[in-house]
Amino acid sequence: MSTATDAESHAVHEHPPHLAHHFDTEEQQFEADVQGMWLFLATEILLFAGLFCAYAVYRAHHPEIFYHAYKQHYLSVFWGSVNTALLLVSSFTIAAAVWCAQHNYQKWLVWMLVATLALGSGFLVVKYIEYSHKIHSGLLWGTGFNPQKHGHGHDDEHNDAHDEAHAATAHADEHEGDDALHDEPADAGASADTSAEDQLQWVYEPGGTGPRGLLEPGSAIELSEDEQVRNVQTFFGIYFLMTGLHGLHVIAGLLAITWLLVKALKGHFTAAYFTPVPIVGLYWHVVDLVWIYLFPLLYLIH
Amino acid sequence: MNTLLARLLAQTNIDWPPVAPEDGTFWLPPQASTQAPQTDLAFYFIYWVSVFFFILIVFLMTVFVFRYRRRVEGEGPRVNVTHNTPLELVWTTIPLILVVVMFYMGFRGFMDLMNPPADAMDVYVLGQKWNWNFTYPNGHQDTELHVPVDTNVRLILESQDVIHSFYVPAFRIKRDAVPGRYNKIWFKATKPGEYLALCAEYCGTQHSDMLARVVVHEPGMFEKWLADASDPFKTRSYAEVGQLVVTKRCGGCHSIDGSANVGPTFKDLFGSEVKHTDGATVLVDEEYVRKSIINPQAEIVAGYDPVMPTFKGQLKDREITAIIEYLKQLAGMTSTLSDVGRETEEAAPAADAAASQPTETEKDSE
Amino acid sequence: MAEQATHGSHQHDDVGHHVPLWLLAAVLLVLLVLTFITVGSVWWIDLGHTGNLLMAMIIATIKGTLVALYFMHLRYDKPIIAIILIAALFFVALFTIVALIDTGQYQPDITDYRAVDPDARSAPLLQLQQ
Amino acid sequence: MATIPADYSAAPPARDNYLTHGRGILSWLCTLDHKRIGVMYLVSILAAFLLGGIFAILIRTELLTPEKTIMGADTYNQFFTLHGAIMTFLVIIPGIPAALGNFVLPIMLGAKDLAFPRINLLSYYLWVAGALFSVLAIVMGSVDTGWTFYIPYATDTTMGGVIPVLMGVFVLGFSSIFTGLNFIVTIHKMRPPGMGWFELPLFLWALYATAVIQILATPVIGITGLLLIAERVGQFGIFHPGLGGDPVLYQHFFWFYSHPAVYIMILPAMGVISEIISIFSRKHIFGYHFIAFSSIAIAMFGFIVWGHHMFVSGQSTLISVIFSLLTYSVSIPSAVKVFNWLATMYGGSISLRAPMLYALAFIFIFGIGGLTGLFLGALATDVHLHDTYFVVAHFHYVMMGSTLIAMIAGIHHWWPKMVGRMYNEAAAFIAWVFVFVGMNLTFFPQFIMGAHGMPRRYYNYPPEFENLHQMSTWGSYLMAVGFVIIAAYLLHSLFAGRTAPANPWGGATLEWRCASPPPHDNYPVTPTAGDPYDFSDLKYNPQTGDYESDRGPAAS
Repeated sequence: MSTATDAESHAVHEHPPHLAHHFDTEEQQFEADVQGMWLFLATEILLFAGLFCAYAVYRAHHPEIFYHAYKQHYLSVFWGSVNTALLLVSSFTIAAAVWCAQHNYQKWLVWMLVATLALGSGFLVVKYIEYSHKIHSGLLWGTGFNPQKHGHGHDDEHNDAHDEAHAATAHADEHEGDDALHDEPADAGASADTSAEDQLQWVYEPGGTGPRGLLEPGSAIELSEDEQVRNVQTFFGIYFLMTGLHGLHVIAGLLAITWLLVKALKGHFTAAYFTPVPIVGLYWHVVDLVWIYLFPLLYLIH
Repeated sequence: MNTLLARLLAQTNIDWPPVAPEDGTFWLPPQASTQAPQTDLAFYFIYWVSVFFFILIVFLMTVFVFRYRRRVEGEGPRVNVTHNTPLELVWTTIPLILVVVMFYMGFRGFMDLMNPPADAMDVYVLGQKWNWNFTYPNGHQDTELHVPVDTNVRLILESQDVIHSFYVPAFRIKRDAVPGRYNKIWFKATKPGEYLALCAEYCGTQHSDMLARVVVHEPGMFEKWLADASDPFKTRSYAEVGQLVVTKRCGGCHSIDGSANVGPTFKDLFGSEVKHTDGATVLVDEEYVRKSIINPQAEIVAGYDPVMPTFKGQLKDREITAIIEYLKQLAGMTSTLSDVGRETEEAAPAADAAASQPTETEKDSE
Repeated sequence: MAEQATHGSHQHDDVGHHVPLWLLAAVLLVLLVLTFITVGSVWWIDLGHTGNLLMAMIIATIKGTLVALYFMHLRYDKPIIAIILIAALFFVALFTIVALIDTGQYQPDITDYRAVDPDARSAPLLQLQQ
Repeated sequence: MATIPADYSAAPPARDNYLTHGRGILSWLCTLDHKRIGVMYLVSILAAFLLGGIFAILIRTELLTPEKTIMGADTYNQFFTLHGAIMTFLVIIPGIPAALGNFVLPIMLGAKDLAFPRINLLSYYLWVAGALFSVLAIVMGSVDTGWTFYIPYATDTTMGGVIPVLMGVFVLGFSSIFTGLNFIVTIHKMRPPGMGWFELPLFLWALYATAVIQILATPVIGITGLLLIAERVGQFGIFHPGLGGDPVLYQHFFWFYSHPAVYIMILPAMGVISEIISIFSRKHIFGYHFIAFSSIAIAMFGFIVWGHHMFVSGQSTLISVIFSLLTYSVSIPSAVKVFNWLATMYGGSISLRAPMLYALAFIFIFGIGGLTGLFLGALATDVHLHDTYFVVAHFHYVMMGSTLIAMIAGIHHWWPKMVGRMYNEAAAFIAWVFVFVGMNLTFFPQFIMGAHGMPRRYYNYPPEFENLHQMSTWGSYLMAVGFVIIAAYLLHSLFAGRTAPANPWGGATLEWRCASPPPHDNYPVTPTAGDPYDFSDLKYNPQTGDYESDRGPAAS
């Protein structure tokens, strides 16, 4: 796109404050910023593509794992729906924030950003509730998968399971290879289910030496013969990877919106210059877009 | 061409059969299987097409460089044509046709390779860190692949730890042994002789030593070899069988003459005291040798890496007993089981009793 | 793809398109209703496993397009932006479909391997028939 | 060689330019000027190239004899892994786009800078972070998995360096994404008046196609790295067979990025060669549209062929056949480009200056590299040749021989513009001979070894390949000498080189219309672009050694 103003009149033009020296018009700069952000969002979509592909491959070839996980009600549809609603509304509020910025309603802009922050944080709180429930019930990935009967009969260890929850949650959130956790990966999983010591703990052997790559079904809970589904840990491997990576992106989004809020409070955004608001808005919408697909795929497998 | 090849591929005395013995061509090893002619046909078709285009390009380039060289700085071009769409279409369609033919030649050979005939003899190939283990239809396990000539052989590949790749250059076959699944490939050897099988997928420290001897037998000789190999005790004493098994399976990491290697040397090992990484010193007796073969990772001798794979399920009890006898011989002790296959006194552990009656051995090898 | 932005240059032109607030609210409402339908379908509608998955994906795609078109101003932006999104989704689909086809084709090799009892391996096992 | 005017003054360029614009280390480390970021990238990439090259020389020395020559098996495995990882992720993927592209693209567009200067600096610091992670990996116990990190070896190896290298790859991925993102938006939004899509120089078409691949492919190596780290740290069991995972699925993930990545490497090289061939033949490029569209075609076809790396890995027969057919689609655009370059040289006025020498070497070596790819595309021959030295020779001919040689050609081509100095032509010719002969002597014997069944990554190889390995090692020493000579005379030219005129080669693209080295803001007034390959208005002035345009003074 070439500049419309010819060379001579440009020189005489007084340079608007927020226009970078290498751009000619504000329109050009805004469109460049939007296109640049969209390209970055394309990479975010492709980053999640890897996880959606892993989900598709393992659901296509081992559907019984996913139906078993649904039938056992490992994931609560209620909390999933609440999260979806939270993100949708937060998507609306940030779109409204863009509208307010464009119309110079600076007060409303601040309120909309605060609302988005609140809804986003609500999403994370619900995620925390879900994760601690998973960890408490021993529904973890890999060798950590040792489901106990849910709820009743386990109040006594509730406290230490709770402490484990923090360790495991931190683990789940920073599973992106924070090598600080490198030294005792298996313990975080194993110690989470203190009541499982007596059960036969399938010792994870590296390489194919495991029994043909098959993990024992959840031995702790009474399963009918046909429900003896093996390798259910794959479901939770994918669940924690997808929701964990998505959770990280929600946190990054909240930080960006907080930065917007601080600038908005300082009155940096006027009708003439408000570009950061739609840019962060676009990022937040993609985070919501990914959840729109995650929710039915993980929670509604009927 | 072959003399140049000979000088390039200098022959030195090696115990492994040469990957590329004399009678290959300049580019390719000898054709020793039905797959080889098809692969070589595709190879040489692509080769001559490439040579033609390469010489065309380089010739044109050199001619242009000298004919149109710039005599004085700033001189303009002799000709000023900038595009010619018909010419572009010509040098798009011609390569397109050629490459489709190349695809078809490669496709034909591959389809043949990927569909093993039904009557093929099945051999299970187990790749593990740094050696191959072949299981023959009658249950005999060996570190060498022996096949009859002109017979379809189907290899069912699996791996015990990481990805390996079974590659016999002379047969033009290669297939990965992936842990967690079976991969199949087949061949029909056409020329009796000894060939080399290599590991082509990187698998660690001794990836380059993960070799296997492939022996193609004359018609009728294979059955004789298999019978002998399945029951070595019939014609050999325990110590001799032990030597056979040790050279085949343990020679890669354990030397028998005292020289250093990946694992401790077997010379004078039996009956001596060894210190483990956890500080405990243990007498090397029959029980210790048996335990080290079945579950080596439990106790590692100090100063050595824990890389020994388990041989559980690959060595029968009699073979382990044979190894023990051979170790005794290496340590200068007289072997109590040196008589050949006859009734022996109860010196050997109980598990071995069942194996001593000759009639047992047939059932055992089922 | 050449989009020559020819427009008069004027001081303080307002950049970007204004999506009316009521339209945003309407889109939110539709999104919430669609979510309600998706969740509700778990109990009311049953089209079999693949049918339910297909329906859930269609609804999710509708919601996704709504968010992209109105919340992300895709409808009012230049076509290059839509091309970027569609290209990304195309390559996601390409990657997933090829991985699915390939894993589908060689899945028998894995199930055969898992069907074989490891302890029986020492005996000449020919459980693998074909 | 062409006659060179004698009366050049050796005085340094007096005017204020981007090198003298700011003083001190901070003016460099916090610069937003694309030219300085380009120079910093160039220096860093050449340093990483030196490190990777040292590993290469050590590997080749080890292979002089079959048994142990100078190092043990584990050290050898670590060295070829580090050689592979450093050369691909740190040198050759960012190579031409980040070092030369950053410097040249804005000037070629007559723009003052890239669309997002801050993101450009972030991209450089992400590259530095990636390099530090690689060094950290070496310190933390190194890595011996091969640059492909195949599972389950990458998850089971006890080497401590695997996770830092993977984090390095993740970070370098985003550095590559931000470079690509910057280029796409700049080419879309900041073209000068008079430059539509079909007046765009071919180097920019190549960078545009490369940027599209960088945006669409790099995230997948990002998620693959994350999953591999998760597999190692938390035993997630997505790829690990011991936990019900599928290692061949990992290979799909890895190669979905890594094959397009080889086109990220070769496309900018083709762009540089298109520029050089046209300028040094003083003839309009032949088949501009076909070369431009073949760049885009290579970018697109590059995404549908990754399966040819997995023909023997247990990939299904159906998908292998499809991938083999599609693989051949990629060879056609490359062939079209080579033929068009030859047609450009036909009837031109060819001057054998250093850039042109390397461009001719490129055509020769890329000819062999491209054609040997045909062997690996056919299914039957790939079964025999896969994971042998034939593959090693093929990708070194295409990466080392083509992309590296094109990068050297690009450095020689834009050296006067970057530093305002000319280098010694005679030394350049000598170095060219060393590099060209050394490269062929190193890698051609490997084709013969590979076809005879010599597998890759062998520390202790069958003894019959000893002579061929020794030829290859001597070739690598020759090449190393060649690179040392290049470094010598280029550094020498910094201090004692003749002052470079604005347009020493007579190029018609915009970057030759601004001064050498260009001022901080490139152009006081945005120039109007014309046909990038129309040399008719450029007359050579023997006194100044400059090509002056009779359409008015150069906009310096």
